[in-house]
Amino acid sequence: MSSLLSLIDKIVEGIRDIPQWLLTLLNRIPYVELQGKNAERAIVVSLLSAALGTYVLLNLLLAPWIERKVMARMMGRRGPVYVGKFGLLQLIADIAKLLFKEDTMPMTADRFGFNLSIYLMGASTIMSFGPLPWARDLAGTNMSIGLLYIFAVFSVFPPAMLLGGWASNSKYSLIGGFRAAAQLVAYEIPMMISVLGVIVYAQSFNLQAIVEDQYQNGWYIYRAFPGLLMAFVIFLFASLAETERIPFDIPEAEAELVMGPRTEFSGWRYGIILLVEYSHMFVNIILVVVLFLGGWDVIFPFNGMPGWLADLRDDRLAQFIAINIKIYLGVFFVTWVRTTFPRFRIDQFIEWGWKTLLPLSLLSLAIVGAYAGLYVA
Amino acid sequence: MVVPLEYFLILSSALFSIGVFGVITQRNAVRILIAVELIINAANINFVAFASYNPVGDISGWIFALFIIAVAAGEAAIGLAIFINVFRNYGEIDVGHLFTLREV
Amino acid sequence: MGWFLEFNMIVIIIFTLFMAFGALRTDKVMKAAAYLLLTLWGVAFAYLFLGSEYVFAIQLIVYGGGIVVLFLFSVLLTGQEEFQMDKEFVWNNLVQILIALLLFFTLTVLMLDVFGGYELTGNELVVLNETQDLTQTLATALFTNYNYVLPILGILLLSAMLGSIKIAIREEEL
Amino acid sequence: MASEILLGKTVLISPFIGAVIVSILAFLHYSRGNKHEGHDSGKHDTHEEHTSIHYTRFENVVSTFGILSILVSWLSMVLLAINYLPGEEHETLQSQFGFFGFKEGGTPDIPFGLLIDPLSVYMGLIVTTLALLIHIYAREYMHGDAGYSRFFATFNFFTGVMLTLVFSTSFLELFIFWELVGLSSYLLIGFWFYKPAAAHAAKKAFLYNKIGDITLLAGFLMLYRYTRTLDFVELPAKMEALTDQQIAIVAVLIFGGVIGKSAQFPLYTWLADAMEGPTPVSAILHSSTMVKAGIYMVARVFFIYYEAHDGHNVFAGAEWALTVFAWIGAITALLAGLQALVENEIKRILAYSTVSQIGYMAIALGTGGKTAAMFHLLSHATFKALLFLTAGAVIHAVHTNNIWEMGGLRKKIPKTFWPMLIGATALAGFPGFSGFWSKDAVLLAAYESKVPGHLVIYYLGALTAFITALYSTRFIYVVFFRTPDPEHKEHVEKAHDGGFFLTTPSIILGVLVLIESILFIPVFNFEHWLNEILEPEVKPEAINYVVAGSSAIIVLLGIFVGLVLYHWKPELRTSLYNIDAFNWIANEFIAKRYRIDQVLYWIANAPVMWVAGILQSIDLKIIDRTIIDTWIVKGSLQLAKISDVFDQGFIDGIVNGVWQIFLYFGRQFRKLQTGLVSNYATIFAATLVLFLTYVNFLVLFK
Repeated sequence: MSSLLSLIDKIVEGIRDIPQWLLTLLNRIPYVELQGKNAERAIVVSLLSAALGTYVLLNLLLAPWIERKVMARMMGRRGPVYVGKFGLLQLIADIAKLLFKEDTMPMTADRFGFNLSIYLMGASTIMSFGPLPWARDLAGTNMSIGLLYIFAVFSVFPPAMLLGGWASNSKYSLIGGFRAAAQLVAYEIPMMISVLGVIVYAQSFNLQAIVEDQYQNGWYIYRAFPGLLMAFVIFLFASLAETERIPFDIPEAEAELVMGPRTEFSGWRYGIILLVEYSHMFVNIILVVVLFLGGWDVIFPFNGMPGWLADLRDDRLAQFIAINIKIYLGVFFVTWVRTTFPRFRIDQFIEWGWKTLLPLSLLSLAIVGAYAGLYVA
Repeated sequence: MVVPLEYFLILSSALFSIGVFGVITQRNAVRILIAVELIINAANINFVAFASYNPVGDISGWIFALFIIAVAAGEAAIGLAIFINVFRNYGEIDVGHLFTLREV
Repeated sequence: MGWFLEFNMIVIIIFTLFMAFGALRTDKVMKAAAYLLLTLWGVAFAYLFLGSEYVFAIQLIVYGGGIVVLFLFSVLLTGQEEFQMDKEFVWNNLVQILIALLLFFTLTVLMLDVFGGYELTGNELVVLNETQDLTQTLATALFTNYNYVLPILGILLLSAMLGSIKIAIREEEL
Repeated sequence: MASEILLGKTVLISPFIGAVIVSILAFLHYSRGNKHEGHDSGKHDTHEEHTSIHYTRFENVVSTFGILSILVSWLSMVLLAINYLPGEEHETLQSQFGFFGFKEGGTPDIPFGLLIDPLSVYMGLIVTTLALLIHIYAREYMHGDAGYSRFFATFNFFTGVMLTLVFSTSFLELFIFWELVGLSSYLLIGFWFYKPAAAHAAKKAFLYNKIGDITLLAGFLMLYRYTRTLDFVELPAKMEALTDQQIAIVAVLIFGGVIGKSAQFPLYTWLADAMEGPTPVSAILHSSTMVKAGIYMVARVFFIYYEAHDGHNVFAGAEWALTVFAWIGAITALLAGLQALVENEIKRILAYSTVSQIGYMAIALGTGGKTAAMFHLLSHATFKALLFLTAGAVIHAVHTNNIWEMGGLRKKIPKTFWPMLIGATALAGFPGFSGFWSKDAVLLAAYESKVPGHLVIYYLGALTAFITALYSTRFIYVVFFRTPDPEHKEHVEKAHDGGFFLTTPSIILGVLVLIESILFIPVFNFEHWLNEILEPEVKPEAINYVVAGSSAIIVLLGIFVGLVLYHWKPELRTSLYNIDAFNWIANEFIAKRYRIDQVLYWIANAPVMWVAGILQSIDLKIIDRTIIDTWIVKGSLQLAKISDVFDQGFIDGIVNGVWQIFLYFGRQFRKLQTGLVSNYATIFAATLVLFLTYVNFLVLFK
């Protein structure tokens, strides 16, 4: 009894410290990194973080435009041209259109699940921006489990897809949800295992530390050959499957399932789904870049590097530009793949994930382990 | 300490009670399993909390929590497999109707 | 200083318990699983507040990504779309509620009496901070003191996987 | 040297190898599921009439290996003899294969090996020759028997054992093979073990032999006690150190062994019963070799009785023992001869004859005639084996043992008749035949010895010679010349000679007897040669024409009397039997073996039975009635009643109460088992609440 009373006392005592709560908020919110304890720096850092978030979102607007333009060029079209210069504002127009559309929900849909799946996906996507490194010491948060954290927040996708598909009360949605969940689960595991090789080398989950190791000792894509190269291919492949991009967009195969689990979503909900898809793709591309292609490293280290290049490597702006270039090359690559390949069949694809990619990833991990063992020895 | 230990204790005991309540009231086997997962999580919270509040800095409780999560995953997999099999054999998984063990 | 965090914690506690209760009282098993997912997220945030970010991540990956999907799949496979709650109030229900309340009461009293009033002394928690990499400490402990537990756990999970496959698969599929 | 040792080893080992091969063959044969092909009966009545014999393949193989092994043994024996006997110096060769024990100092104690000296070579030659011929004989004789392979295996085993006995180099080795000879004798007498008579005879032979064996064992153990060695090579030198008393004990005890094995006076009845075995067995074991083992053994250890350096000097201690032995030999010769006179079964006649002739050898040994004994052993072995083989052929021809069921077989079985006639003539001691010369040597030894009462022994021997001639005439006449009785005419008419293997050995033996007869004529000095190689230290005696002439007259008289009684005046025999006293003596006393078995029964069995009867009555009347019936039974009945009450009331009450309690609670608890998970979980949770409440109280009010 006495402890209960003291608990209440403590709560009441805590209310008196209201002036302090803002600083504590900044200090304790997971996504904001604070170096030092003083308020000014805290405010600067949080502003920087906010700027980074804005930057990412802007990029998210830019990426679809690039994709559409590239795709159109590959198909012999011109792409968006009317809104803004080169159709740059096309996506903003699209968002505005989606926002002003009528918000419909099927009468037989399960309201709770229908909304929850959208919230879960959106929240997890936004959360995953946190630990992404943009340059040395430039990240939303320098958390020690960064990579694991991204996987953790992404792991909500399968249930969210399944829930959304089920809650729509439509057979297309349900089947699409099933397919999405199955595909996500099937490709999540080889993806994680292929990442383990990188972690063995970096000895950290911290994305900054991973990039720093590549900056010092060389990019992972050519280290522990061919273990990490295999891991890179597997990771690239699995991340394409994870993001359900064409040609792996089996859950939403238009010819079969209309729009898959998103069939019944419209209006702003559909806008969020688009945002989530693109940001998911974007984060995965950044992960590929960070894990295997040196992240913000300008060029891989080699002997006899000229001085100006070494200075450039240390320059944060150069690093920032470098990673952006890599990311947009990745976007270009993804678009290229999208326009080039036809869609897979669901059973073959799942089977391929479990029976080929998983053993291959284990093999790559074994090779990396052997290298690491030799290195330690 | 910023957050007192009592919060976690109350959270875990409440979660545990809710889990037990679920186990004793629910008739759908999947829901019973859900309630069991709640109980396991309640225990896990205690493990992690006591490890975090350990003045010596021993984090064995976290490791225990990790192991418990892994074992719980296996338990859930087997339990659900059993339920699928039960459903296949009896056409339902309502434990109120599955009393083959009872004396007739 | 810690008021805001305590407030957040209280919010998380209420959220978690509400979702846990929802998992039991909702009308559809599918939604129960969704509620379970939210409960697990709440518990995961509690871990975050306890400074154990690694456990937080594992909780989300394994529980949120693994077990809940498993639940959802098995709910759909067992055709438990509709679930009729026992609406009528029976004496049995009263007893059960009473037992649950008594359990909560006794457990809380016991916990608070025995463990209440602890202050963190040696282990200054830095939540999600790189200055003190608790993950490394955790990994060191895992691969030194608990060296033998990991392989045993692997074997256990493997046998559980094979066992559940054997149980769930149809005879003619074998 | 070395070649002789090697030959000796071959002689010994070859029969054993034959036995092993035959056993393996039989094992392979029967383990492949082959049934016994022959009839299970030892009687040859069931033999089908046949003129040609069809051996089975198995029989061919088994007999071939059996005979081959003996042939190898015989050949090596002959080679050994050729190498050894004509040599200038008959040195004693000893090859020690191993040792039975160690002295305290660590030097080898009792050797196990091969002793080659003239005596063993002489005896080994007899044994192998007879064994070979009888093996050949057995090939046909045992044809169709179920135990064909068993017979050959055992027979080979016996041959090997007998040869090893002959070549033994120490007393202990000799005794071991002495016992093994007894074992093979037991096995072969009881060859048709399903016949009660055969089984009984085997047991009887074994037990009677055992009496002698025990005394022999005691004897040589005493010898070991006194001399600390049992080596035949070392022993003679040590004998002179013994006192008279010690020599007397050893001598008498060793004679006991001879009495058992060689069937002397009180213990000779087993030999007649042993005729239940197959005829080859009777021929080799119970006439020519095994029963001679005792004689051979005494000859081998003759140094116990006579000083080694001067064969005429008797040890003072052994004098008495020798006298007793000579007297026993004489009595045995006479009694067994008389018995042969009244016996009707042909093999038993020959068996008693054997006993009688061994008695002669005992006389010879007892009166100091080692050479005479071995001489008679040779001649007797030859003609008695011949007689047994031909007797077997006769039985084979007419399917009966009784001589009165035969008659007039002279024309029917000429190949059997002539050898048998030669053998019987030799047995009777017809002047000029081998038996005459050897018997003469024995009688001469008795006549000229210094044993007290040697003349009486001589007269008894002469009387026995008369009786021998008489019964020889009797059975030859009855079997071959007499007109058969009308009721037996049929099978006599059907009688015919046996096959090649059945007749050839007898013919060979007949020829051998004739050769011996010629060889034994004093002109050829065989006896002197024998004397020289066997006991060079003894001067040979010149032939005594008084003894020789008188024995010739006696023999001729015996043959004459026999012809009178059975041919010319058969009614004389009838009138003799009409005399009550004669009839009683012949039929009730002599034919019943002088009641020796009964006497032995009174001596050995009756006291035991009497004591056993007393003990039985004590057991029945005192222990059973008083102690057990009154005290123990009634006491335990009372105890049982008490414990019954205790058991029924108390223990059963507890047991029943326990199950009733469990049943009651089980019925109560069963109501909890609703089969509903929720109920179980509710109970569980409620219990948890109670427990936590209790812990709470503990914590709050500590």
